[in-house]
Amino acid sequence: MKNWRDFTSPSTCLRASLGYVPAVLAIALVGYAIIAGGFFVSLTSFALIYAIFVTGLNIFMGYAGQASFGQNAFAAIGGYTSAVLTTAYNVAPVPALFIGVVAAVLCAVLVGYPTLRLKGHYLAMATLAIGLIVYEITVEWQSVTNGYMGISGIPPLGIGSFEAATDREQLILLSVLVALCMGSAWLIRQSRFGRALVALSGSEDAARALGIDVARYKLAAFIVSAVYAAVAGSLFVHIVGFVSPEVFGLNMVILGFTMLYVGGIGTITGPLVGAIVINLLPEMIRGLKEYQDLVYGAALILILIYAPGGLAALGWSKRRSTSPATTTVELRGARTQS
Amino acid sequence: MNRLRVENLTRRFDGLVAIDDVSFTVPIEGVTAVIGPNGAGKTTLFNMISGFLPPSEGRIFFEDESVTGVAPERIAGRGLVRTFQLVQLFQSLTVLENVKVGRHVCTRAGLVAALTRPTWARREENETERRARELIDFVGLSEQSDARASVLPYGQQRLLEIARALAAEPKLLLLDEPAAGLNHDETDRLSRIIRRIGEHGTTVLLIEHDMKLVMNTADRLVVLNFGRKIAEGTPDEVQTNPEVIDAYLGGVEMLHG
Amino acid sequence: MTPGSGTILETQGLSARYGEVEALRAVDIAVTEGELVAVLGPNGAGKSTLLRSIMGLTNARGTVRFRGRTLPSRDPVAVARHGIVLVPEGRGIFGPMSVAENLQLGAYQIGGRGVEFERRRTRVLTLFPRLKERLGQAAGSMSGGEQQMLAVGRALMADPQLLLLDEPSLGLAPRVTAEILETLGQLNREGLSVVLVEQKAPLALKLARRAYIMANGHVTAAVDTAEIKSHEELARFYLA
Amino acid sequence: MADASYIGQTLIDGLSVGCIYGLIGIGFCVIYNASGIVNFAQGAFVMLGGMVTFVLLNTLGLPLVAAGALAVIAVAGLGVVIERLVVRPLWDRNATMFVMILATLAAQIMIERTTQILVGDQPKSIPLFTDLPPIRVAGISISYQTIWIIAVSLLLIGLLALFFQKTLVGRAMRACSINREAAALQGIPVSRMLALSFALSAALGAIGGILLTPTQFTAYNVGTPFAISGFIAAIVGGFGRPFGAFLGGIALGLAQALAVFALGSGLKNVAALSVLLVFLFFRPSGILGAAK
Repeated sequence: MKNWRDFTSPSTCLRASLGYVPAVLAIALVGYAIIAGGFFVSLTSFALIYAIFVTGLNIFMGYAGQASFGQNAFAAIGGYTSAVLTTAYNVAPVPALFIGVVAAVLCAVLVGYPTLRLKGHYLAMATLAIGLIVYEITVEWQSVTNGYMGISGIPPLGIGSFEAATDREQLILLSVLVALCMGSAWLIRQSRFGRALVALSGSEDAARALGIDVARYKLAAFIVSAVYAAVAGSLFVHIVGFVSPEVFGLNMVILGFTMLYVGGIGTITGPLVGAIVINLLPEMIRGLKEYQDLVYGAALILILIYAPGGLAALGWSKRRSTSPATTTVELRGARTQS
Repeated sequence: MNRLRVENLTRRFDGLVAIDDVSFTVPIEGVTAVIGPNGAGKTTLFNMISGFLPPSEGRIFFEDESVTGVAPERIAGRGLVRTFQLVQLFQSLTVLENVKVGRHVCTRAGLVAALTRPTWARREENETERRARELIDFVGLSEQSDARASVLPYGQQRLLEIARALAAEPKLLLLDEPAAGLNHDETDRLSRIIRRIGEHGTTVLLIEHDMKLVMNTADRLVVLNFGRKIAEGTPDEVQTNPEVIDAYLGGVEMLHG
Repeated sequence: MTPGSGTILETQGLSARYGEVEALRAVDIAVTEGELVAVLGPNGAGKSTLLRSIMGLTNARGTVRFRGRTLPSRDPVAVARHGIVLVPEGRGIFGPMSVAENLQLGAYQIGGRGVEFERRRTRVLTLFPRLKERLGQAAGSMSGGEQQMLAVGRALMADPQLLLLDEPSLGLAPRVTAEILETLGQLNREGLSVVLVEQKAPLALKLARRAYIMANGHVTAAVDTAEIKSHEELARFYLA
Repeated sequence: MADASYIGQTLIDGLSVGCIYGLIGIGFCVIYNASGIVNFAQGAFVMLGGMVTFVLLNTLGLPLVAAGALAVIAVAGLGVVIERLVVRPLWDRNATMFVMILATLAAQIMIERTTQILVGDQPKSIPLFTDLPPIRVAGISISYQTIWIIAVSLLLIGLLALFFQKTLVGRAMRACSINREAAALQGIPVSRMLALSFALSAALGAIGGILLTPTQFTAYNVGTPFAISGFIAAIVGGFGRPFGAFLGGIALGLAQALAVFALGSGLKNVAALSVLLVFLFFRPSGILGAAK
């Protein structure tokens, strides 16, 4: 994370260190939940699952600068594959998870390949559509998904004879997985691959001029984000033991974006911080739960308007120059310079 | 052999001819500049050479191989790298990372290597880092190497963009108005850097308005006006060419006549 | 031909930047009522930015006063409603729309109809008879010169107090340019105040009595055009 | 067993729902042309058209015509509110398209939830405009509502064509879509045009919703599928071409009807997505080619 920041002045250095505070607090909270157990555990479990989901979104959006509004589809594919395979076909959770991931990847290729070479709103709408389609399939394909009733009796996660049956074991397992997922995201960000993603989000033209196959890298990032979403979906059904179409609705997407913006888009720990804040807040404030989607929708809009870099970036990240004049000159440059 | 050969290149936009039957060659040695008044078609020419715009007619040869209609990223892979008129840095990357991205075509680690970090990939990354730091030194940005590109003053952004392009070890470097927006000192410095790039075996082709820079750095000039080539030659030859002066100032006969 | 006594337009400390590039650095100019002033200078000198900043199309700092009143910044619609019209570089005509529609939109502020509208339209079609033959044609299908005439004609439909022109000669053959500038001279003689930005100085110098020379975002000189006699003197500004 | 009249029936149904998709698609184009924004809250307007009409009918006991007209006005007003509160601030700061889409999507979710909280999540319906038995032509039964849908859609298309071709404001909106800066330089109030485009497209969506609700139903969450269908219609028609979008809507409606005919009704949105992907793959510029 260090080289993301500008360390030229002591004050930015101090503020950058302060940037670690939420992450440290988040990790401390997870630790506390593991030790204390009880009420915090299920809450923290959801937060951790969302952290994985949002980390995937972050790779596609925070790094590559693209947006997918259908990540819930991949979560649903992962979740339902796990649910169906483990309950109806007695497949073990881990292979089921892998099959779900493969299905999500295939779906991502099918949607991403034609749309990622086109202008952004095609991708946006195609991804939104895929979220809806998968939702409809989960409702309509009753013989497999049991429609609105959903599937229950999904076994807890386990490898071989070990089963993470207690809350605490599950939480420890999730913590390890979150660490793995975030570690992978960090490795990606530090690599040639990750740099190419951030580069194309900065300027597609410049990236192409330096030999980066932009369409291919976007597709790769889309697939990676789908993998994360599928893993999150699969973990979710194992932790809860139940799945229904509503679990992976459109509000999951909005929630994911809100977490990403609250935690800090493009950062490694942002998804974890955002997921924990957004999951804990409704529990802290009485009555918020019912209006949750409303509040988060409004919060997201306000953040987009007033803190486009995300709440975490408030105050210490230099904004990209998006002043009107810059855009004007770019327009003019495109049109009249020759 | 020459580095670049452009044959009868033409580009039309909705009936408007931006580049009209232009041919020229860029030799392997030295710095060649394309000059011409506003609207002469210089950037259109660059966009075609670098693959961002398909020509309507004509062909482009890079080291005697046709690159007409080849995608920009493939052209870059062959060793032809460009910069942009309005600096196009990767704003959220650091100075060092920007230059590292420039090494893209010289390296091959992908997603799997990123996650598994095999020895060869680590070695490759170390080499990338070393080369990137060298180039940052070369353009004099060592002190800012960990700063985000977006916080650099404009002059330094220009230099960074050039360092990033050099990281790809190009055989031919296309610079689109490198001095635009620079002050006199910065222009002087840039001109020295361009000379040194040219002396180190990289062919340089640049578009420029700043006459001072062109006269100081270019070995050869190609002059465009209304999309046509009206002159080419050494700076001295071109400077005294009446047609060139005319192109820059407009209808002289109207002043006198 | 005598210019009016008052100042119609005045800029003070007008500066603008595009990101990190300083395109306009503390520019002061003044235009007298009824005057035609040229702004000259090489490419990238900041001429277009000056006009755009006057219109409020940039994030410029500094003040622009129109007949003593400070114009709003960053609100081109409001500036246009003061009676200042810019014919932008590249003309900005509405290509897919007909010539007649383009002209009508120029008179948007008076509702695009009525006696006054007809009067203005007749005047524009008299000034540019070539447009009359092409009223129903898509504007984008006309030649560059005709498009430029339409752009000026459309600006005149707003009955401007002050006309700003950005490189009307760009991409045009000399004869067409001469025709357009001729009309411009006529309008100016009828009392219209004009600021003309040109890279091709001789054209502008023929019309203007006064010129500002710009380079690198600054006004480097304000000259009486009568003083620039030779080609060589001019060349100094450009190729030096 | 399927016979010719059954296919004919299917096509008529596809045509009528296609008209609605077309109206929504036009809504997308109108906003896109005025601002370059793709408004994902479009589906909420469709849902609200039916929903507000339902509420006005049942709480105030207004006649259908009055309730419908008020609903259209209210939804158009909401369109302007979204433009002012959500889109304009982002537009002023030159936000990226993704941010714009995300914000309008968040607005859509907020509208949905508010509706859910206010009227519950049970499906609602409004009475047929003309409650008479369907007309039978050559074995095909055509309901009066189908006739209403097609007739009103065609009327709206005609009015829109007149508006954009003949009125000064309509021409000014076209001018804004061609070159916003040049329009501003002529003193055309571009920001008001943006608000107007939201009002217009919200009204179109609402009318579509009102027309369709008697034959189907409306609930807080019906908007998004309609938005997607409308968007597909816009793409098939060549994004930014309002009348292309209408044709695209009809094409999509027919394709969907045939898919339902062949595969069963559960998969009609799957069919729509397939149409989208096929178009994106083979002809992203639409049937007629993209605008500009």
